Amino acid sequence: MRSMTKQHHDVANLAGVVLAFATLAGCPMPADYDATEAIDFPRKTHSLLPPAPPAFSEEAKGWHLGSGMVTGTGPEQPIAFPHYTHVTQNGMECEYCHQAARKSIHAGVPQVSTCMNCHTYVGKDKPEVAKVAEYFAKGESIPWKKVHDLPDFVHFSHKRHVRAGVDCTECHGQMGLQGKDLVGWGVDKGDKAAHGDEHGDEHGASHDDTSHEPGPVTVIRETTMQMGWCLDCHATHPSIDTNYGNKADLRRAELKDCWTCHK
Amino acid sequence: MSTATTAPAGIRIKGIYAHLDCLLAGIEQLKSEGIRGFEVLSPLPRHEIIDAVYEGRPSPVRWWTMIGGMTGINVGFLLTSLTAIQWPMINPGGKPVVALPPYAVIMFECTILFGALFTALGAIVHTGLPGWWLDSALKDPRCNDDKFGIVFLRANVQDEARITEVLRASGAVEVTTGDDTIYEVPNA
Amino acid sequence: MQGTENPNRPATFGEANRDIIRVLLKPSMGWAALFAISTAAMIYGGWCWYLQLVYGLGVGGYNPPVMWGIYIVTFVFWVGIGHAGTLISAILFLVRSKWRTGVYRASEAMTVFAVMTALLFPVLHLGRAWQVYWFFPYPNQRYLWMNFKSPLMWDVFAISTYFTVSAVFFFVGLVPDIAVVRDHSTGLVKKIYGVLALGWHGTMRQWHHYMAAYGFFAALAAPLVLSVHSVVSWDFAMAITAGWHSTIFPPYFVAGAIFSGCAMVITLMLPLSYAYNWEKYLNLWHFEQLAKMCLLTSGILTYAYGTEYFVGWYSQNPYEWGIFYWRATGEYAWAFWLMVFCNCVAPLPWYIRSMRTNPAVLFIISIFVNIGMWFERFNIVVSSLAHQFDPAVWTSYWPSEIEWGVMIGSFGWFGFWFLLFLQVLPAVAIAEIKELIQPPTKAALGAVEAK
Amino acid sequence: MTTLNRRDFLRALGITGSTSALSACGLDDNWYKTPVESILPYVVKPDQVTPGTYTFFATTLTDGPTGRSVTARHRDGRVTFVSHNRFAPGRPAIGAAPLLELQRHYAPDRITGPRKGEAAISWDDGLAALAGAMKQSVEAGKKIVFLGGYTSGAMKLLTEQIAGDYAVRWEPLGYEAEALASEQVFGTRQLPFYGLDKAGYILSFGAPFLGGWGDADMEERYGTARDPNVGHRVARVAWVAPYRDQTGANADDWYAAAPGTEAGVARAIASLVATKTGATDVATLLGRVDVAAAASASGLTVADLESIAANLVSGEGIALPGGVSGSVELAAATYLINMALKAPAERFHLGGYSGLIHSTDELDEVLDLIANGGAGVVVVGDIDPVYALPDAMNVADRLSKADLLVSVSSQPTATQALAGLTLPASGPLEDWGITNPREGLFFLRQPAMTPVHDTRSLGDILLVAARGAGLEPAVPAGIPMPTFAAQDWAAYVREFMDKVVAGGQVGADARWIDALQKGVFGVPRVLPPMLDAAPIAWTEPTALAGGLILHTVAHHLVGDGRYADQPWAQETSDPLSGNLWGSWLEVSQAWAEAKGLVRDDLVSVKTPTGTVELPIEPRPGLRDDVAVLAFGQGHEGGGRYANGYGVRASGLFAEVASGAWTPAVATVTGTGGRGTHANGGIVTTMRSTTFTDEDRAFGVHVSAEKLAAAGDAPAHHPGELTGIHHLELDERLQAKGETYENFYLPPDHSTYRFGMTVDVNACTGCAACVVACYAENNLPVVGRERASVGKQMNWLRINRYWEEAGGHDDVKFVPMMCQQCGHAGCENVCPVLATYHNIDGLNAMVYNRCVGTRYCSNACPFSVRRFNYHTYQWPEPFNLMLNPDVSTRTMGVMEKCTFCVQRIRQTKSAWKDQEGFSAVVPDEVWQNTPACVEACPSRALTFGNRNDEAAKVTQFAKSGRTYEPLQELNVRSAINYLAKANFHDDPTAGHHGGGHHEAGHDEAHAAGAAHGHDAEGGHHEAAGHDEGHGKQGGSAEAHGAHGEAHGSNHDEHGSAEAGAGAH
Repeated sequence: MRSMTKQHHDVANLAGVVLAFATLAGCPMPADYDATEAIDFPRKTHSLLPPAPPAFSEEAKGWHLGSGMVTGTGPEQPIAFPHYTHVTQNGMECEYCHQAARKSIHAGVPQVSTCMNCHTYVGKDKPEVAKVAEYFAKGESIPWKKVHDLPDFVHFSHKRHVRAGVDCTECHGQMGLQGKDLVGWGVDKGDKAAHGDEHGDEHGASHDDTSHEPGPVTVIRETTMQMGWCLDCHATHPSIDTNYGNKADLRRAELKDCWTCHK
Repeated sequence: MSTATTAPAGIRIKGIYAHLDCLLAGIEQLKSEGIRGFEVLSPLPRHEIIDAVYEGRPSPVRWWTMIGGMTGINVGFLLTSLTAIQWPMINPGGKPVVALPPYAVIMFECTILFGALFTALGAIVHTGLPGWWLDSALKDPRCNDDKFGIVFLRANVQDEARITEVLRASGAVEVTTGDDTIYEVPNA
Repeated sequence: MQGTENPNRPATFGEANRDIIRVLLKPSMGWAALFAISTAAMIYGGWCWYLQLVYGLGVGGYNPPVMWGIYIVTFVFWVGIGHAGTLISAILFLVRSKWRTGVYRASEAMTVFAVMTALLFPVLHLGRAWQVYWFFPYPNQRYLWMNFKSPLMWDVFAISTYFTVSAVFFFVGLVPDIAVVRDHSTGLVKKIYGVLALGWHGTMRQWHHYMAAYGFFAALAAPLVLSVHSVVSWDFAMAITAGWHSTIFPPYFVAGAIFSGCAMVITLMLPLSYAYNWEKYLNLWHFEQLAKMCLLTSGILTYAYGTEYFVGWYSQNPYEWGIFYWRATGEYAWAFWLMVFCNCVAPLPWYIRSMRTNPAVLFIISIFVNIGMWFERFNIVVSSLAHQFDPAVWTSYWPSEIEWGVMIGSFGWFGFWFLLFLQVLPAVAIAEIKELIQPPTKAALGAVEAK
Repeated sequence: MTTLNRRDFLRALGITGSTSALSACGLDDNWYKTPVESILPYVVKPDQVTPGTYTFFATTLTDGPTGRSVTARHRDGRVTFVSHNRFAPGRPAIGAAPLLELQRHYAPDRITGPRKGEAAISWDDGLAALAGAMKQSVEAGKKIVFLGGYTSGAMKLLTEQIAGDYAVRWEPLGYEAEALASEQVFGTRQLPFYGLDKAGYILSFGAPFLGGWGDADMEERYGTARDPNVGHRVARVAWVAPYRDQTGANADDWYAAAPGTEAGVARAIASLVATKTGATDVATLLGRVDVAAAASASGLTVADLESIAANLVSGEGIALPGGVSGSVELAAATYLINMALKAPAERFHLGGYSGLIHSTDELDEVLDLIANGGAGVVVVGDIDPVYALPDAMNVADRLSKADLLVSVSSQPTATQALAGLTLPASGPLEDWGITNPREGLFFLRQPAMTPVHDTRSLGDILLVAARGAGLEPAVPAGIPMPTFAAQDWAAYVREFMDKVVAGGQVGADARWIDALQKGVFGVPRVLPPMLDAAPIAWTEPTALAGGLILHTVAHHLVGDGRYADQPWAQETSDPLSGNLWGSWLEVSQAWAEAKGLVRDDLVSVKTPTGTVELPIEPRPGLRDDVAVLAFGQGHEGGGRYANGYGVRASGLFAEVASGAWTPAVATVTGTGGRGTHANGGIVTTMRSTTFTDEDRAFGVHVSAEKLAAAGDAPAHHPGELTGIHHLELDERLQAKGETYENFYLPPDHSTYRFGMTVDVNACTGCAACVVACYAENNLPVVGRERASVGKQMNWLRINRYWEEAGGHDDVKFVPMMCQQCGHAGCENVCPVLATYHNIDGLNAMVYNRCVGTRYCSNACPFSVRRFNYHTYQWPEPFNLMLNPDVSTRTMGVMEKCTFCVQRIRQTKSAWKDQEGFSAVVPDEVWQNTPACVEACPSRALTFGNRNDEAAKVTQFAKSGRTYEPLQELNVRSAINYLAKANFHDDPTAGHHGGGHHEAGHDEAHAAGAAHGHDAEGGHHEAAGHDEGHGKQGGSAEAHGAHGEAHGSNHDEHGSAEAGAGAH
């Protein structure tokens, strides 16, 4: 043992290599874990790498950086709807269109017939309004894109906030000023470029198809809508005192309960 | 380690010893002659040498340890308490928001961690490590092997003879002056 | 008792230098073979863990209520192993024990690598290992922090502190020795060691503060050693699970850790001493002291086992007594009796001097102790959970091949680092060995010449 | 491979502040980028629908005797839960079957459209083919045959109009023995109604009345009878059968009559009772009865029979017939017992299900007709005779002889596989209908959602076909009734209501709207029974012998096989054995010991007609010469969850004789192999160990001695066989958590401390709560492979503890879920605060914060936490059934019972809208909040706010039987259990003097606020009952408020996309 001979070295070395290969050969393979019950009891594997957004397809436009991550931008919408015209110029109330805001967890994107309440008569000549009319005539939904896409484990309720007296603008910003530059979209096609459409740039640049024109970004995110942002006023909002009076302290504590949003 | 006799421009003197008692004798003799400003090289920490050179003065590293430990215990307390106070309703297991017994563990660990890290920092500061820029006269591999050394980096020129004499007299096996040889370890 | 001095020492400082350094950077075929095995095991473990990450923890043998298995068993095992090094280097330093010198460097390395291995497991065993950064206090936009009341969080702090402190302590001890290696090497190797040695040249200024700092490290590390395994034991003792919830756990775990650690030192150093021909530095005198250490802690463990049973019986608490009774008679009785044999009975021959100075016996018993201590943790973790309070959910657990694979991988990971250490760093503390050598003096020389 | 740009990279590292929202996104798996989702608004929104809120529809799920009116919870186009309809009779509980029916609705293997053979065709073609075949059949003078399960109301009429006498209503484990016996004894083929709630002594000869037998409210009436908080007494249950099933396990007394002798025993008891009560008419019908011979043949003693008879008479008893293997003779004898008892009509009358019940012999005749070429078109409904009937009956061969075999089942079955034409009918949630589950009572069925697949209403199929074929109604149009001229099935149903049920057009619209809102109309009629029988030819009892006597019983949830494709039914543990996903042979422990076999050993079961191999389950509660095999498993032509699990029991039996599955004599031998029946490691039998469950106080049992010592021995209370009221709290259980010294202050619950009581005495082990939990909380089903090692995900489990007491093996069913501890073991140990104690006293679990250390599970003394080992997915369209208010969990996350926090928050939110922000929700509104409480038919579970002194849950928790499992751990659990009391005739009861009990009695009554109704009225008889029900009604009103709140203003729901793949 004191001084290993050359022979001993070889034997040990060989044994080591053999053992190493033997263990690797005996490895459980993914198939062992994948095959069982794939149809009856499907499972999803965890991806260690970020899922690759489809890079060179039409679908690529559909991928954006997660909601609440990037403010000042938003997805492209099928119709260049300007909040500015409706809210600021014509003085419409938010809840005229988003009529479920006081009743449901969703504020509600208006049914197409709500648009047609006015647009049967107003602005029929505008190309974007004509699109609305076309959807209505065909009986199809307008495929609006979600601007604020919270993670699935966040259970947010519009109703509770609206009824507590939180103003729409506190979270959504000055919606009435958004879409000012969209007024007249499509009338003089190509003159008006979408503003600040970041992912459009990202993916659009790599497109083979150079004919892709960025669609209208009608609504941008003005706030991050991240957890910390919510918490910033969840326990301090003045409406708590108004609504709860002498129970306000208790309510403030309650509002920091994780189960308020995560169930 | 005072440098009373050190002049702005000095001369290097280096004595190499093979024997510990000779080295100690040399140090004592130098000190008794009032010659200071030398550095001693040793391959091992011998308390006799440290005591001879530092004359019982303790290392200030201990202050670093104490400050580190005190920082740690406070960091431990503040970290646990302030983060808990931020969520006053989230009090698991019926414990109060700031519960000292469980936090004591964190405080203890932080004390040790900060104490150790501060000690390491203090040691580095006081030893002047990393010592890559040390004078080449101090970089004598023999003194990491089995020799001891007394090195004057900038001895007074008029003291040269006296120092050399003392070194030789105390039993140095080699005394060099103005030497800046790079030594290699024998039998490397 | 063979005396308080190593009977077989090198004669001069220079001899010590060369003896220790000569083995560095000269991989033998045997070393290469071991290294290959370790690396293969490490890769295999990594592969198994990858499968677990992708498919989920269901690839393990868990079933409620047994939600911890051999990952935690092996975790505690490695933390325990990690205790001997710091114990030997810090506590024995403080009590000026001389036999620590030969073994402390390698056992400290063992400590650092064992803790590195142990640190893997809290991550490895997570259901969502990719979220492990939530364990650490860092400011974040969610205003979320961790639960400092959780024993697991204490664990995070204790073990990362322990790792940091032992790693720093290890490195500090190494600096003068790396300087020696630097001096004995050339070229690029010299440069690398030169950087690692931090420009150490053995000046008194360096030694003075170094020794002060080293003392403080030892003083800080000593309570840390005792606290870390106490904290690990609280992982169990703080949960109200029967068989875990016991005040005896901290001393019991610390004793067990020292026991297993010292046995592991024997297991690792004994072959090393022969392979590197280091009779002068690591010899039976050292191993005898380690064996005595094991005997002491084995006695403590045996007492702790007895106490657990006595308290279980005396309390007539149906859960406590139920679990202890079942542990010794139920499905895992074999593991229990294996543990009792390995930890309480197997070391007994060491009471005979010839047994604790016989290399073969030392080695074999140390292996037994290692196995026994792994099974002790297995008994604590698995059997307590398998028979929890509610008899309707009593179940059994056996690890899956994935779990075995990850455990083998952890041994490979440890072996990888330890073998690497043996090749690149001096495995015996040269500077401290020199302290034990009678320093060369003129007086002694004169006396010899006078004869 | 895509390249990471800088931002992605930062995101991957999770080091920028803005990444944090998604860094918590392990749950939805969209780590780094999310696809843009669309919001599709309505073009024109229906008035009553607001996206994101609930709408409730009153409808009916099952037909036949078990027909049950429910409210379907609809949101965003899909039904995700069904609850009891509060306008229907019965206590507000739902049971398991309607929930299984809900899952059946979304079954992934449902037939998605019409088919000819295997080929998909259009509805027009399919209906034309059916109409053509009918026309041909009529022209050829052949019969049109309709084979279906028990149907009443409008569908019964329509099928009769089409097929006349050849509309056969038959079910494999049906009620034909009871119906035939009724014909024999009462002269009419009508099922009796058993008023268990009016009985003090319930004697069953094997009828599993707690396992789905009888009408839908049976278990609720039993719950009333057993609930000391409702009635003035607690009914005692006796069980005369060779084995105890789930129902039998709940019995206080078990008389293990030898197989084949039950009828003799029943007749002997009838004669003893008739002698006592002087019922000479019954005595005449019984003929000469040799009680001693009957007793000796059955292995019982004469004293046993006399004791039963005495209890029946003194305890206002009721007798129930046999189960699956009960013969007509046995059923007739039990009717005679009830007649001899002269039971008042509300306890026993003939107002049960009056729809026609055909016997297997009659089905056999029709099959013969088909085999002989006499049938042109055979339409098979939702029954599967090919699977369910013994092979010897050649059902498949005979059915194939029909000119056209049409299946209208939308579930794949063995019979459907033979069909030349498959026209899948819509499920009950998609359809119209009127059923008549009890004499005089009608339930309306209305669509609660649009059909999931391309299916059509069965009524529409038949109407279109009948019109196409130009059929004349086969029922004489003497009375007003709807005809084939009805515009569609909905119109037919409306017409049926106006013409047949209500008999006129007066106020029709208002009536219709009322029915749509309430789902219920008519009132149950009481038909006092009159003996109308020719002398009966009784057979003398002889015990079956010659091997193990194999009995079959309905599988506890799969039933007769109809729910075999429902994973909830398969994955919910069997109440007695804990087994799931398959079949097992239940044998006695002594038999297994004698054969040297242990649990899971494979045996081969050989009967004259077949052989199967399956694992055994030795358990208490079986005679040594009896083996039991559950019906309903072993499908071949069913869906993916039915095929290949277990064995088909019907293959082992010879012909079904006179309506009963006569036990078969089987030779059972061990094969030496080991099987698995996926018991998940569940321990069933806890007897004769040093450390029983009784020591551990999970299932606590109040012994007869304790009852006697409490002055409550049956002997002291004439007319009352049990006496649970006066029970003093067991001193071992008296130490409440609050009395312990605490290092820390108790948690502060300012407004609510939600809690529950679980009455172990009431729990029957039916597992409805488990199924409801699966439905409400999106629990994944993991399948046999993983469930067999205990990896199923049920948040709520039912522990069963066998214990020997007074010479009997008694079982205690103890539902165990998260105890919402005040000082929880799990909360301390979570390193990332994913679980904590919230202000309402709930043990919160935040899934998206969990990292999966599983430490909480280890630290939970109740072992109720469940871990997501994988990211389970739901095969389409199961995903539509997911509750959007509850996050679906992904791999590596711990989960557990939350007392349905989503419902709690909805209730709070609704109350805020109604009463103002600071209003405290009252107890009545809370009572039905968690899904398990809503489902529990026997009302073992009570939920409420324990901070409210007046709340039911607080009062119940102060009962003399209260205990907290593991309360010495001082975890301050929010759930109190109420101990089980088994009422045996205690041999020691006679030793107790009667002196002290009176005082205790009165005191208990005075102090007994917990015994709500008692405190008011002392002992009352039926009148007191009514009063009690009035009270109940009062709280039902409050439920109404609650329900309204549910209906109109719901909030705190998750976003619609919360359920994975909800869209």
